[in-house]
Amino acid sequence: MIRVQREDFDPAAELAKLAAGRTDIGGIASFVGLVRGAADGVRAMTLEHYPGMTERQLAAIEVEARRRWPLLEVAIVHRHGRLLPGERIVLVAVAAAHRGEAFAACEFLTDWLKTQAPFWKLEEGADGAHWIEARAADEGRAGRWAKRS
Amino acid sequence: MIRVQREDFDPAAELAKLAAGRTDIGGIASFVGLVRGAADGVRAMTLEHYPGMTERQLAAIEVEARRRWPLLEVAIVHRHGRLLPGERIVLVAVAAAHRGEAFAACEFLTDWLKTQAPFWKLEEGADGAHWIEARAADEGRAGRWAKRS
Amino acid sequence: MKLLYFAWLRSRIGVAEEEVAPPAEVATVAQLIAWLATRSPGHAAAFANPKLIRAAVNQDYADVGHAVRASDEVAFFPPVTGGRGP
Amino acid sequence: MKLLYFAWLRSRIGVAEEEVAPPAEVATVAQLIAWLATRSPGHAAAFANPKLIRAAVNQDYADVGHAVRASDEVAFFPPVTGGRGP
Repeated sequence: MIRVQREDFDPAAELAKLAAGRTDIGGIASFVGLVRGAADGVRAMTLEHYPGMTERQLAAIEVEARRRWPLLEVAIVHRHGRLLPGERIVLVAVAAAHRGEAFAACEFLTDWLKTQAPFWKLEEGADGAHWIEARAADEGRAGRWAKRS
Repeated sequence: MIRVQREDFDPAAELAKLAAGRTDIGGIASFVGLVRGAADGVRAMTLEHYPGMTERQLAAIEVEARRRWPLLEVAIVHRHGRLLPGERIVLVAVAAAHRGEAFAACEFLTDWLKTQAPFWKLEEGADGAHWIEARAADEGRAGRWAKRS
Repeated sequence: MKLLYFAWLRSRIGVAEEEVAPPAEVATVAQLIAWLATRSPGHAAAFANPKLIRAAVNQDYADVGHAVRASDEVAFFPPVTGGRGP
Repeated sequence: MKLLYFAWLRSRIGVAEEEVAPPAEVATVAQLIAWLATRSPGHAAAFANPKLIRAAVNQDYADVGHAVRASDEVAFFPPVTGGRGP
């Protein structure tokens, strides 16, 4: 299940849907990304995306994750638009029979979302608004996965 | 926050408590372990634990995780007693400024819970009830972490 | 050809999308970038440093050697930056 | 000395805990196991294979060479198996 939306989402409802009525799930690994504020002086950020391409790339990433690990369910919800510190940005949840697969696939999908999905961030700080550049650390994390394939 | 209890828990409420009123959290990685049934023929399982020692060991594991990674919040809830397929067993949730730390600490804590915490499983299957033995795979995962320290 | 611009490329060019009809010799992403840079001062500013720009052709990432045709949807944007921070 | 038994050790011995007063020469976990095995057929069955047994002294894991004293809480159990499966 993949959704890109402006509205907030309820992680509990998404996790409940993932496991509803099943008894073959051994574990659900999930990640919720939030807007950090305070220490960074960030007042708000606006996530711009490429409608159509975003969904297309996310679907491809899910296919790749399912090719690498035996997954039972995958849920990805990503927001766009203007977000305040403390607000949720993204949910990645993976259900599998065994915890190792759930953890690995969840981290893989999260890394790809952060480095490959067509989103751009405009941050509003004390010194005005500016577009965030890609981080070397993120590119390193993405490379880690590429090498493993 | 560490709790060992017979009652079910609400992952959503636990995650909400973790992030309440904060804007310094970049990501929350979490794991929910469930009782698998069906394919294994498991009808129910009873988790026995060592009251007092369980809480003591979990507290030590949390201290160790915080020593290894800069974590903002940690929540561990583990159930004991008789559980049916599909029921929740355990929640591990870790909030950190960055996703890599949250994922690593969450997986570390989950592995330790599965391999070092004083719980024993009595499974009720088609052929009666029997105590589950420790799995070589689990011991391998725990060894992975020990080598890294 | 339908063009889409995102993030600071959109800000500099001043529009989020436009329809263009490049001359026949514009056959690759690199040639399209060179041609677009001549269209206005905003385009020139946006495409001044092609190393900072990524492209997609028909919603798939494409390198500068990728072919472009009149019927394509071509997008230009900075390297992606995903969800913030974590 | 307070003794606790878990999982199949409890089933075989028939009680979850008991108070014992071992003789003075019982100074380690290994010696306590050997002495307990003589107490009843259930104890003998439970402690037949010490390799399958883990121990804790005062709620910390302890190896067979660990000292035991009259005031200790000593627990015996199989290797832990955590939450099922995942």
